[in-house]
Amino acid sequence: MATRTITYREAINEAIRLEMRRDPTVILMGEDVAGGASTHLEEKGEEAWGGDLGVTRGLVQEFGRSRVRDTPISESAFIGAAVGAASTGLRPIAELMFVDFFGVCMDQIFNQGGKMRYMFGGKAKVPVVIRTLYGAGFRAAAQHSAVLYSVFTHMPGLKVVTPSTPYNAKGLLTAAIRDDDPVIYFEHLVLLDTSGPVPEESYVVPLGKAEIARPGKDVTVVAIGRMRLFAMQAAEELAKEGIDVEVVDPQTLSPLDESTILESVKKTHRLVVVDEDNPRCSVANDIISLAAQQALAYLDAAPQAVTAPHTPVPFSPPLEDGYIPGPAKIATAVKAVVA
Amino acid sequence: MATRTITYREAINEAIRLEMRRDPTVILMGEDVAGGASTHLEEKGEEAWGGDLGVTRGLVQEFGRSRVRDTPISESAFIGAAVGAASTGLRPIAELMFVDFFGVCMDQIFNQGGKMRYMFGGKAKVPVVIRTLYGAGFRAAAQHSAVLYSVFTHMPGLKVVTPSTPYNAKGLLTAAIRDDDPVIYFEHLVLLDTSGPVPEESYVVPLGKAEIARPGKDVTVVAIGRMRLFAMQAAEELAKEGIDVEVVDPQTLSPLDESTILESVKKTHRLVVVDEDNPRCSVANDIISLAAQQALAYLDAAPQAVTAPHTPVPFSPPLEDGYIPGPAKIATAVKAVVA
Amino acid sequence: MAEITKDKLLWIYERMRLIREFEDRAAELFAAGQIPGFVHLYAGEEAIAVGVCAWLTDRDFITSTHRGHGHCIAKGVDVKAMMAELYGKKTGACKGKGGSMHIADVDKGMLGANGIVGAGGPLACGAGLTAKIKGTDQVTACFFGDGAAEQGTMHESMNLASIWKLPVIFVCENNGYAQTTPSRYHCAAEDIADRATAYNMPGFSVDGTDVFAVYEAAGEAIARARRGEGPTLIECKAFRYYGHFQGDNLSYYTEEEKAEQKARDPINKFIQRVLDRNLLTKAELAEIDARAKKAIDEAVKFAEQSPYPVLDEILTDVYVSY
Amino acid sequence: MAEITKDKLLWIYERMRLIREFEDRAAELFAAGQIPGFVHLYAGEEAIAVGVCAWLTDRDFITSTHRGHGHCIAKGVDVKAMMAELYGKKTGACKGKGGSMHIADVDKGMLGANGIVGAGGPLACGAGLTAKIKGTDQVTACFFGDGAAEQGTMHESMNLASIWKLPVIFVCENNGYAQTTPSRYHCAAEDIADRATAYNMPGFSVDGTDVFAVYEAAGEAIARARRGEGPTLIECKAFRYYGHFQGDNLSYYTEEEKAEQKARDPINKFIQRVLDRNLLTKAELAEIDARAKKAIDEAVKFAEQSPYPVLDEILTDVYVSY
Ligand SMILES: Cc1ncc(C[n+]2csc(CCOP(=O)(O)OP(=O)(O)O)c2C)c(N)n1
Ligand SMILES: Cc1ncc(C[n+]2csc(CCOP(=O)(O)OP(=O)(O)O)c2C)c(N)n1
Ligand SMILES: [Mg+2]
Ligand SMILES: [Mg+2]
Repeated sequence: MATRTITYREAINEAIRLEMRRDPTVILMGEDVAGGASTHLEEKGEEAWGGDLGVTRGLVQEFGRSRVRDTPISESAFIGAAVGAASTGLRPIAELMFVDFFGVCMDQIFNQGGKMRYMFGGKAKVPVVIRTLYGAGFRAAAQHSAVLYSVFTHMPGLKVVTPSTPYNAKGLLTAAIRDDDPVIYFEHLVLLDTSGPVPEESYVVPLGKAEIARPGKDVTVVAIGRMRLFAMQAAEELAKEGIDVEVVDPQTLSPLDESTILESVKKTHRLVVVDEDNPRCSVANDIISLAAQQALAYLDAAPQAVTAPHTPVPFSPPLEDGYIPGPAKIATAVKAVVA
Repeated sequence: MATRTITYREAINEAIRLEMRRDPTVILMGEDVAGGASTHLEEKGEEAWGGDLGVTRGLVQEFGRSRVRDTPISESAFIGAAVGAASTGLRPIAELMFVDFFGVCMDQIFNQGGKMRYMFGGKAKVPVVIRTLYGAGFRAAAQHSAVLYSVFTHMPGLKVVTPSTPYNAKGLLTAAIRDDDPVIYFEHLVLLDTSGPVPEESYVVPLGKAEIARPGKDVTVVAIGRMRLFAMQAAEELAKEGIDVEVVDPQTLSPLDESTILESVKKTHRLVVVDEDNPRCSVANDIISLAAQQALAYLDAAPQAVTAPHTPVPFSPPLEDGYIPGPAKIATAVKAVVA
Repeated sequence: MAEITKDKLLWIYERMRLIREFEDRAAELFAAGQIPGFVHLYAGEEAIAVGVCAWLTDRDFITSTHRGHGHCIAKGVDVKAMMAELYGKKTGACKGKGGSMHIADVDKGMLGANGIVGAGGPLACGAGLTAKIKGTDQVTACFFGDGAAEQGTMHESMNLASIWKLPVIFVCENNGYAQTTPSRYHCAAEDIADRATAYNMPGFSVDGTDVFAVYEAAGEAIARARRGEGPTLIECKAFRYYGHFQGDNLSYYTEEEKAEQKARDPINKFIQRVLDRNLLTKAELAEIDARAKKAIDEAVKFAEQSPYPVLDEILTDVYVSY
Repeated sequence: MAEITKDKLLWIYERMRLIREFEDRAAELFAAGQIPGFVHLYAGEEAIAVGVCAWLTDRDFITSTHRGHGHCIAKGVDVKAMMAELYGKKTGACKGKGGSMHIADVDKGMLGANGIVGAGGPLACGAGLTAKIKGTDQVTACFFGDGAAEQGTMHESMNLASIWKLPVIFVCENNGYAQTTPSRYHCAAEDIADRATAYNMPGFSVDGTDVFAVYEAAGEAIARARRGEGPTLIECKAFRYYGHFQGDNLSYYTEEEKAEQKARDPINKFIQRVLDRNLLTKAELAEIDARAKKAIDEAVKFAEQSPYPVLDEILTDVYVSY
């Protein structure tokens, strides 16, 4: 089968579609994932939205309203239901529309889904995927722009995935759906419209494996999600100045591919971590701490974290643009560590 | 006024009592904080429990049921009500019985209480204190033993306090109640029964200031909450072997007293961080990353984090004992960094 | 039906008209790319916010939703500061940091639009608790949607307000949809007002496009709250003209639905009533129309001409002190 | 009232007696320092779990609470594995990792005691969804307390189950208290069963100390669920003999309350009824008593003699693969 250029949004849709075809126990639920159950559109075999931002468009037509379920605005109930269904034989995909809403339903994710197997002495499994939008850049302000993957990474029992390209979006989601543990799958708002080559057929990008997005020898830049794109841009610019940047995309934050990161650091001797999240107790600090604990002797310069500030996301466009760690800030940090 | 020896539990109670006497806008609410509203005990001026573990005993007698409120098991509603009351003129203290329950009410804490001031352009203040029990060691199993202060530390807009002794428990709580920002005050389950000297009168231990619990020259051990006690024990043992440990207790995790920690590291050139929380995106990694970013040149050995493993808290007593980072693990880590 | 003074009638009309003007203009400006982000418009629901807030002073509180412009205007927030906020300008109600979903004006008792569905319930209980503990007669109105009625927070809040006899009124704006999901699909109850019995409080379902009906129900509920007798649930059945947010093509509305909406327009209904009964004159209404249009024109101009906040503002207002 | 076979009567008695034996013994062992942690005992509420589970097979599911021992036994979980779990032993139902608050046996359809009040509601909806999507006739019973009724999750779950017509029955165990807080203080509704109308489902309030009443109401609700007609809410009014958790001195109970509890003892009630109507003989009951005692004796011995898990077990069972 061929490889085409499609968007990150389409790649996600395709992964769900192919897995739903492959396995009848895969179901999808969330607010407006079809968009307007039981309306006049339904009679015509149409749907209103196909997800808040159209990611799940067309799935209800193919799989019907039993397997593609619009839900009330009851995140605890339906995400908990996904956990309960997972522990009794389905493989549900639940959509938490924005990760900012985790505060109304986190118990079902971290105390139930994330701990059930452990508390039951290994006698349960919870193959659930929670897809969620995150990230700044949409002028969506303080309650619709958070990152928060650090919080889920902190939680034992959960796996955390942060696709950055259409290719890994499809492959990681396929892997997540087939995985027997709870996986939180982070979809970046601003990446939805980015595009790239994606094979038509099903494939898996394995969980827990980082990707070297760009090999380089002078400095390791670990960049998560959308930050990978910014890091690549910065790397192109820096190349012109003779700085050869290696960009490492962890792809999965939990489990973290520590060895790929450490190997890169041991090769380049310099580390910058780019993380769109707030800085305290962040994945950025995790990775810097990892390098300090396990590769201190290799570090020729103090590593640097490039993150959002310790503030909520401001609405005003210039403020939001200033809030997001972008290519310029990355370049500055790289220059500081190679200086 | 005199200094007596009282427990951590009594110190907390005393801080609340003195602040409620001092300021009529301070109120207290939570499940069973009095214990059994409108029962026959009430007529007798008695109370059933005075909090799940007796921390708030006697307050309802002195201040009455208007200012000391038993609540339904509706954490979102009453913690959100505390936030709403704080933004309209009270200084509420709300009790989230165990921090493990944050998942049913986090939205009100992080999206409302923590962001209101920012979202409103500085035109609101939210002087609320959320007191919460945390920590392992009580055989309370996976859903009543979590630490989780890292999650709150991650959130902009919140302050996070982790008292470790009766003295700082009283002083930090007094400071928290008088503070104009939302403060999450972490009470360690196992520390409740520990005792120490506490002045009778009101005093403040300022937020954002670390304490050197034990000066030393060979290695800096940063230890949080109960871990301070274990670090002190380990330090005594290590002193016999000629290793002079400096124990630094951050006391407040957000804001973090970075300069005291960095100064200590610059003096000792070696760092161990002891944190009872799970390791990923932890305060331990924050502090190690801080040292790596800002004091790399001073580090003579790779810093070490001593934390709980990336697992829920097991119930079985020997497993739970093995789960908690204790003096022996701290000593091992210290020996490794001074080797 | 309660007597309404002429002044109050004029006030009601002016507020409804201001909301409609504001929203119609916001829709245009959004389409023209002037207003960034998500904008949820209140047009069609004016009678609810205005009918309730007609009983409130600046000392009373309201909590609001993602669809908050109407609540702001009804509660007296300055439309210039609001429009500047939608633009993200320094002169905005929140210095540009909040945007449409977070407009607030605590001095006016407006405790913020809210990006989290159902989040206003607990906050309203808190404002009610402040009044109760301080012994004032302030009332808090909590606006929430039919979709929000399925959020656990609203259940908890109504129960808490009832047990504690808080001076809070719960105003459910049932516009028939949560985004594109019809309320009959997300809500098991026939009428949301029926839930009041579950909380042992009075519950009413009224026509939310009839400002007189809302005014009357709210008046009783607010008086009850001021007397210390606790909360009331009022369900107001209405509709929204625009999409869930701007950009929504409304494909889920049927033609009949759209026609019905036009027929129920709250502003037209008001006009017909006051003219039929000779309560106000056409000239009086026209004067208000002109004033409202002018106010919004000025607000847009103000917003356009205002500067953006400086970059340092990213870091301020997170804490009082840190 | 539904006909009950003699076998079923014997089963019911045996389960109730086993629960009582288990709990009385757990109380002693806790007091003696043998059982660590928090233990919440079910004695006094036996009729509820048993009356409901009498209709369920191993293929059906239940979700439970912090007060879960009774649900486990009624659903057929092995008492040896349960007691060993309370001790934290390797042979426990959860290999000692869960303890009293997390006993589970997924093979028996017991989806876990739960340390989080109200958390079982969503999980029950999920189990119901599995049955619905797979097209089986499995039913899920969701047990929850009167205190849990105020948690947002229960509101959301009942609404969801109703809209989706899930085969779930909601069984509220109203023992009059959430810890020390009386239910009249934390719950605004007169009867929790009244809330059923808010979710457009049938609701019944029954005497939860009368196993026949519970059995009958549950039978109807479960049959309805199996027919695909959706959920039902059953409130069972009962009491708990022991404190909220062990260590609670019960100072909040009045003397009258304690006397009333004795008079309503569900096991005595059952005995009186079956003897009065000559449904079972004293000898049959005595035989069961002896068997139950022996089973618990053996369970304690088993627990005591079992080893603790090895330390490596801390790190296992977090994930299927990582
Ligand atoms: C907790 C939460 N869940 C989901 C959303 C996304 N969302 C925003 S508005 C909305 C629909 C709200 O419906 P309703 O309460 O009826 O208000 P309406 O938009 O009709 O005024 C949804 C699902 C959110 N903002 N918060
Ligand atoms: C979300 C949450 N809040 C609070 C608690 C603490 N807690 C445990 S049991 C309990 C009382 C529960 O009352 P009820 O639901 O009536 O059950 P009962 O104990 O009476 O059987 C409370 C408050 C908890 N475990 N979870
Ligand atoms: Mg609506
Ligand atoms: Mg109870």
